[in-house]
Amino acid sequence: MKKELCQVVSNQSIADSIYELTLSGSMVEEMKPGQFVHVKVSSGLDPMLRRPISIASIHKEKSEFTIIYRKQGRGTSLLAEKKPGEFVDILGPLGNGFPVEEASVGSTAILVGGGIGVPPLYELAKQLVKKGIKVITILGFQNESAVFYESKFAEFSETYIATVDGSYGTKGFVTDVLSTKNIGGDILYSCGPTPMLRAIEASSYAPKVYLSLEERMGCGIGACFACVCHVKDDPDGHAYKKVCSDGPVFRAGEVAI
Amino acid sequence: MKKELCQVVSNQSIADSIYELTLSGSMVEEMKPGQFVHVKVSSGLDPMLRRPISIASIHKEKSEFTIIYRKQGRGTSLLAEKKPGEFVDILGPLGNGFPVEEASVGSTAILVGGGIGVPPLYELAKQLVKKGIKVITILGFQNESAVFYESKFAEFSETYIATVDGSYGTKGFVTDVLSTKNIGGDILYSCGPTPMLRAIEASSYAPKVYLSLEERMGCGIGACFACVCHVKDDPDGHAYKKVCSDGPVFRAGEVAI
Amino acid sequence: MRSLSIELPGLSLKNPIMPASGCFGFGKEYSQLFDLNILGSIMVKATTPEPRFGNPTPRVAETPGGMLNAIGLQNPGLEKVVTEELPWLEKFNLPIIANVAGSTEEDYVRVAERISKAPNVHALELNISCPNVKTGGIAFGTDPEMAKDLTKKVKAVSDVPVYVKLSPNVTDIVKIAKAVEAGGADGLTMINTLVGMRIDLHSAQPILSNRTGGLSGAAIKPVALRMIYEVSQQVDIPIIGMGGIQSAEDVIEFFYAGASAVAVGTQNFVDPFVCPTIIQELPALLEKLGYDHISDCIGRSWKKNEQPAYHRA
Amino acid sequence: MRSLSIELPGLSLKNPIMPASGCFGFGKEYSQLFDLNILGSIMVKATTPEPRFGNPTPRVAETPGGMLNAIGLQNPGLEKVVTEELPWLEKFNLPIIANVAGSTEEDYVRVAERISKAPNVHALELNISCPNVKTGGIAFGTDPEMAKDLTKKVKAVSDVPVYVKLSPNVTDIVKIAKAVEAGGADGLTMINTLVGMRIDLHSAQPILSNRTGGLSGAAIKPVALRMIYEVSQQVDIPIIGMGGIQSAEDVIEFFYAGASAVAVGTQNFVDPFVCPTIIQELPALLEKLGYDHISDCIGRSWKKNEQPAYHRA
Ligand SMILES: Cc1cc2nc3c(=O)[nH]c(=O)nc-3n(C[C@H](O)[C@H](O)[C@H](O)COP(=O)(O)OP(=O)(O)OC[C@H]3O[C@@H](n4cnc5c(N)ncnc54)[C@H](O)[C@@H]3O)c2cc1C
Ligand SMILES: Cc1cc2nc3c(=O)[nH]c(=O)nc-3n(C[C@H](O)[C@H](O)[C@H](O)COP(=O)(O)OP(=O)(O)OC[C@H]3O[C@@H](n4cnc5c(N)ncnc54)[C@H](O)[C@@H]3O)c2cc1C
Ligand SMILES: Cc1cc2nc3c(=O)[nH]c(=O)nc-3n(C[C@H](O)[C@H](O)[C@H](O)COP(=O)(O)O)c2cc1C
Ligand SMILES: Cc1cc2nc3c(=O)[nH]c(=O)nc-3n(C[C@H](O)[C@H](O)[C@H](O)COP(=O)(O)O)c2cc1C
Ligand code: FES
Ligand code: FES
Repeated sequence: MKKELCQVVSNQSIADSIYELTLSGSMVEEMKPGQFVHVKVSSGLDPMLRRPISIASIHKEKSEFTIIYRKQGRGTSLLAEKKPGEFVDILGPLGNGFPVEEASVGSTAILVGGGIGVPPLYELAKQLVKKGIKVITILGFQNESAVFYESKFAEFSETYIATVDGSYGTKGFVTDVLSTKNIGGDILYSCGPTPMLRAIEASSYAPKVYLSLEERMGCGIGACFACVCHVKDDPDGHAYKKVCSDGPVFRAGEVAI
Repeated sequence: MKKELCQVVSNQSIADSIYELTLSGSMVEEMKPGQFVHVKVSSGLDPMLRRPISIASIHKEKSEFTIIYRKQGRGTSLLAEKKPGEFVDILGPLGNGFPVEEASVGSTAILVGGGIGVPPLYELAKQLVKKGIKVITILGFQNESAVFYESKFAEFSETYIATVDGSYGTKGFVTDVLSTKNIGGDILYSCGPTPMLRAIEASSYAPKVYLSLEERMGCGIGACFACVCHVKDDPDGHAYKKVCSDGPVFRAGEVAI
Repeated sequence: MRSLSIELPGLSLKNPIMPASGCFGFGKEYSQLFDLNILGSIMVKATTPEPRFGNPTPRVAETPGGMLNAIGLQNPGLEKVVTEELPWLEKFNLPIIANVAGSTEEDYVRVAERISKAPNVHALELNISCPNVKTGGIAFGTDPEMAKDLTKKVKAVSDVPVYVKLSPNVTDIVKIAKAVEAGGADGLTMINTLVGMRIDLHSAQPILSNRTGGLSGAAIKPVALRMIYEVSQQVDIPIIGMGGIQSAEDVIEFFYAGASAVAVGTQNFVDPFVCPTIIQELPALLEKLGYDHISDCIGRSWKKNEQPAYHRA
Repeated sequence: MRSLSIELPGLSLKNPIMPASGCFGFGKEYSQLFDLNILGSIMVKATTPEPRFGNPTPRVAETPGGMLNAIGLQNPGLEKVVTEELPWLEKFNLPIIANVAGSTEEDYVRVAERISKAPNVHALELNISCPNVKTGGIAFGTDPEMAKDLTKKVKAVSDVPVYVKLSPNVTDIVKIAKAVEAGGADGLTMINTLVGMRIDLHSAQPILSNRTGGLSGAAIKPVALRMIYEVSQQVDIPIIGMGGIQSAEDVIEFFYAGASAVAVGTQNFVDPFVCPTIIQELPALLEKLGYDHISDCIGRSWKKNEQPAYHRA
C-alpha cells in the first residue's frame, strides 16, 4: 500500500457512461486481482473523499494498471475529464483480492459479474487462464448500450451476457443464465450488486464461492469502521469484518450480506 | 453586465507572482476603464466565491480584454493554471470606472498606482492619451522583481517607478516621487493600497482626484451590503456607498477611506 | 410548470423557489439580470424601524464550501422600505415576504404592524436569528419563551401570516419551533446562519471586523436538512427551507426532509442565475424521479407508508 | 523541531499534532504508512465497557466540504483495548490519549478507572459528545449539570488528567465548558461533530441508516474556531482543538483562536500523510510568520497588548 501520483496513460468511454482509465505508477508491483484503489479525483475539497474503484487489469511489465468506472456522481464525472499526462492521487492497492490459489490447475472457474462489478473479474480471468484453469464468464448489464469487455473475456473464456431488458444476450439476470444453461464448476468468483450476490450465495453453482462486496467507505484502510459487516455466524453480535481491509472479497458464508 | 463563459486567449507570468490573462467574450462591448470583473476560478466549491479583478485593457476590435492579478491565495493560484482555450465564468463588467470625461483635452493627468492597483490605470492611460491628454504615470512596487508594465506605460506617458526597497527606480513610495519630482497636474487618478490612497487624498497634487477602492465582496453587484463604506460627510451615520456598484472609483472626499 | 405551484399561508406560489433574505437586497440589482416575475417570491432584506449602517468592513470572509457574513442588518429603515423599496417591487407580480428585525420587542412590533400593510407583502419573516447584532436578533431565537412571546405580539399586529426564522445555534431546535408554533406562527423559515469565525494568518486577527459572523453556503446544508427533518415531524405548520441550496437536486433533498418551499441565499453571489436555473430544471428532474408534483416530495424521508412514486409506477 | 514542543496536563508533546479519536483506530493501519513516533500523541478510538458493533451501514455520507458519520462507537470493548490495542502501541514512544465513552455514568467511570492505569495512557478524553448513539454520549454533553457531575466522578477514579470533549450542538458552549472546568476537568477537546443529514435523491431516504450523523471536515472549521475563541477566553484550562484541520496554516489558525494543541480527524481519510506533512511544514511556517515557538500563537486573536512577533521584529 502506498500513496502515489499516478499518470494517466489513457481515459476513454467504452460503453454508455462507462470509462476505462489506464494509469502508470510503481504501486502496480504489489497489485493482485480483486484489490481496489482509493482515488482522489480532485486536489481540493470538491469532492473531498476518495472513491474506491476496483483494479480491472494489471500490466506489471509496463508499470500500468487499468480501472473501469461508471460516470455517476461528482467524483466519477470529474474522473472522466482526466486527460493523458495528468496525474491522479491514488492510495493502493487496498484490500484482499480474489484467491487465485484456491482454484486448482485443470479445474473450472465460473466468473459472475454484474454492471460495474465486472471489472475486477477481468484480471482474475487472465490470471486463472494463465494458471491453466478453465474459465466460464457470465456478465449481466442493464441493456445493450451498457455492455463492455465481452470480447475481451471471450478471448480466453466461454462468455455469456444477460441484459435486464433483453436487448442483448439472454433476457434477465446472470442467475437466469446460470440456471438455464446449467452451468457448473469447481469454484465461483463474483462481483456485482448485493441482490445478485445474495442470489448466488443462496444457490450452489460451485462448491467454493467467493464474493466481492461494496460498502461506502471513509479511510479505505481499516481505521474508521465505516465499512463494517457482521459475520454470518453471529449476525447480531459484535464480531465484524471490514470490507476495505478484510475484504472486499469474502468466502460465501463468511459475512452477512 | 452579463455572466459569460469567456475563453482564455493567453495567461502568463509577467513579474514575480504577477499574471496577465487575456480573455475573449462579448461583454467587452460594455467595458470602461476602472471597472472590474467578478471571476469564478473553478466550477465547483473550491473556492466558492467569485474574485473581483480590475479590467487592465480592453480590445473591442478583437472582443478581448486583459486582467492582471497577483497569485496569492487559492483563487488566484487556480486562475494562474488556466490554459489557452479553457473557459472562465465571468460576471461583468461591474462598477463605475474612472471618469475619462472629467479630464479635458490638453490638460495633464497624473496616474498613481501601487502594486496590483496598477492594472486598471493602463486602459485609463490609453483612453486619456487617445483623447489628447498628457499623462504622467507613477507606479510603486515592493521591489524590482515585482515591477510590471513600466515599458507599456512609458510608450505614451512620462513614467516613474518607486520601489519600497530601492532595488529599482526611486527608493520609497509613490508619494516620494510625487513630492521630490514636484509633479502636478489637472487631475489625478489612483488605485492601490489604502494607506497610499489616504496619503494622496491628504495632499493636493491635483485639483480633481479620483481613487479606486478595494473591499471584500460577496455579490459584486450591490445586493449584499458586504462592501459598504461611510460617506465622508457623515462618517458615523447611516449614509453609505457600495464599493462594488457605486464605486470602485470615488471622487476624493466622497467616502471615508 | 403546473407541477411546481405551492399554496402556503398567505402565499400562492407559482413555484417554491425564492431568494433568501439579505442575499438579494430588494431585488433591484438582480432585476438587471433576469425578469423577477419568474420567481416564486422574494424574501427581502431585513428591515428595522430606523435606518442602520451595520458593522464595519470586512463583512465577509470565505470558508471551505461556505462564507461568513457580518453585515449587521444594514438597511434603509422602515420608512424608506415602505415608501420606496416595496413600491418599486409592485411592478412585478410577486408575493413579497418581508423580513422583520429589531433590537427590542417594540422594534419588531413596529416594523411588523406597518410593513404587513404594504400591498405586495403577503407574509412576514420574523428574524429572531441574526447572529451579527449586539442586541435582539439571536437572543430571541435561542430562548423558547422569548421566541413565543415575540411571535404572539407580532401576530397580534400583523395583517398577513407570520413565518418565524429559526437559528441553528441551539441545543434543541424542536423546542424553539414548538414554542413559536404555540405563539401562533403560521410557518417557519430555517435555517439562519451558524455562528463561525476565520482568523487571518498574518495579522492573527479575525478577518471580520465583527470578529464572528454567520456561516452560510453549501457547508451548512447537512445541518439545515437535519433540522428541517426533525422539526417538520413535530410541528403542523409549513417550513420554508434554506441553507446551502445550489441546485434542483438540493431543492428536492430539502423537500424530502420536510420543507414546503425553499430559499436560495449565498449561491446567488456565486451564480446570479441560480434561481432561474433551478426553476427551469425542476420540472424535468421531478419527471425523472417519477413525481407528478413537487408537493409529493414534502417530508418523504419520514412519511410512513408512502412509496416513492417511481415505486408505484 | 524544538519550536513545536508543548506541555499540557499529563502530556509532554514533542509537537502538538495528533490524529483525532475515531479517525485513526488504534494506530495499526496508519503504522503501515509512516512511523507513528513522529506524532505528538494519538487520540485512540472511543472505548466502552463492552464490545460494540455500532450502527448498521451505510455509516458515512459525503457532504459539501465535509462528511457525515454514524459509526456508533464501534469498538472492541475495554478488556481488549487494555490487553491488546494499548499494549501494541507501547512500542512507540507516544503519550496516548484514551477516548472514554459509554451509555451511563457507571460505564464512563468503569472505563476511565481501568484505562487510566494503562502505562502509555497519559490522559483521558471524556467523550460526552457522540451524536450517534441513542443513550449517553451527547446527552451528557448538552446539559451543564450532567457534564459537571460526570467529570467529577471520572476525575475521582482516574490516574491521569481528564480532558472533556465538547459537543458543538449547543446554544451556549461556554456554559458547558465552565461546568466541566468546575467539575475538575484538566483540559478540553473541541469540537466533536455537528449533527447533520443527507437524503438520497432516488430512494428519498436518508443515506445513513442511522438517518442523522456527525458532520466533520473542512466545512465545520469556522464553527470550531469560533467556539474555541469563545471558550478559551473564559476558562483557565487548555484546549486541544479540532474540526476541519487540513494544513499547517489551519493549525496556526486554531492556535490563534485559543487552542494549545490540535487533532486532525477526517483529513486522514483524504490524505493519510496529513499529520506527518503538517509536522514537517510547521517549523518553516512559524519562521515565515515570525514566531520563535508555536506557543506564541496561542490565543493571539484575543490576547491584548501582544503584537504579532513580526511587528516586534
Ligand atoms: C471495493 C469497491 C470497489 C468498487 N469498484 C468499482 C469499479 O470498479 N467501478 C465502478 O464504477 N465503481 C466501483 N465502485 C463503486 C464506486 O466507488 C462508486 O461508484 C463511486 O464512489 C461513486 O462516486 P461518485 O462521486 O461518482 O458518486 P456520488 O454519489 O457523488 O458519491 C458520493 C459518495 O458516496 C460514495 N458512493 C456512492 N456510490 C457508492 C458505491 N456504489 N459504493 C461505495 N461508495 C459509493 C462515494 O464514494 C462518495 O463518498 C466500487 C466500490 C467499492 C466499495
Ligand atoms: C474592485 C477590486 C479590484 C481588484 N483588482 C485586482 C487586480 O486587478 N489585480 C489583483 O491582483 N487583485 C485585484 N483585487 C484584489 C483581488 O480581488 C484579491 O487579490 C483576490 O480576491 C484574492 O483571491 P485569492 O483566492 O487569491 O486569495 P484568498 O486570500 O484565498 O481569498 C479569500 C477571500 O478573500 C477575498 N480577498 C482576499 N484579498 C482580497 C482583496 N485584496 N480585495 C478583495 N477581496 C479579497 C477573496 O476574494 C476571497 O473571497 C481587486 C479587488 C477589488 C475589490
Ligand atoms: C450576506 C448575507 C446577508 C444575510 N442577511 C440576512 C437578513 O438580513 N435577514 C435574514 O433573516 N437572514 C439573512 N441572511 C441569512 C440567509 O437568509 C440564509 O438564511 C442563510 O444564508 C442560509 O442560506 P444559504 O446557505 O443559501 O445562504 C443573510 C445571509 C447572507 C449570506
Ligand atoms: C469516522 C469518524 C469517527 C469518529 N469517532 C469518534 C470517536 O470514537 N470518539 C470521539 O470522541 N470522536 C469521534 N469522532 C470525532 C472526531 O474525533 C473529531 O472530533 C471530528 O471529526 C472533528 O474533526 P475533523 O473535522 O478533523 O474530523 C469521529 C469522527 C469521524 C469522522
Ligand atoms: S473504510 Fe475505513 S474501515 Fe473500511
Ligand atoms: S459586494 Fe455585494 S453589495 Fe457590494
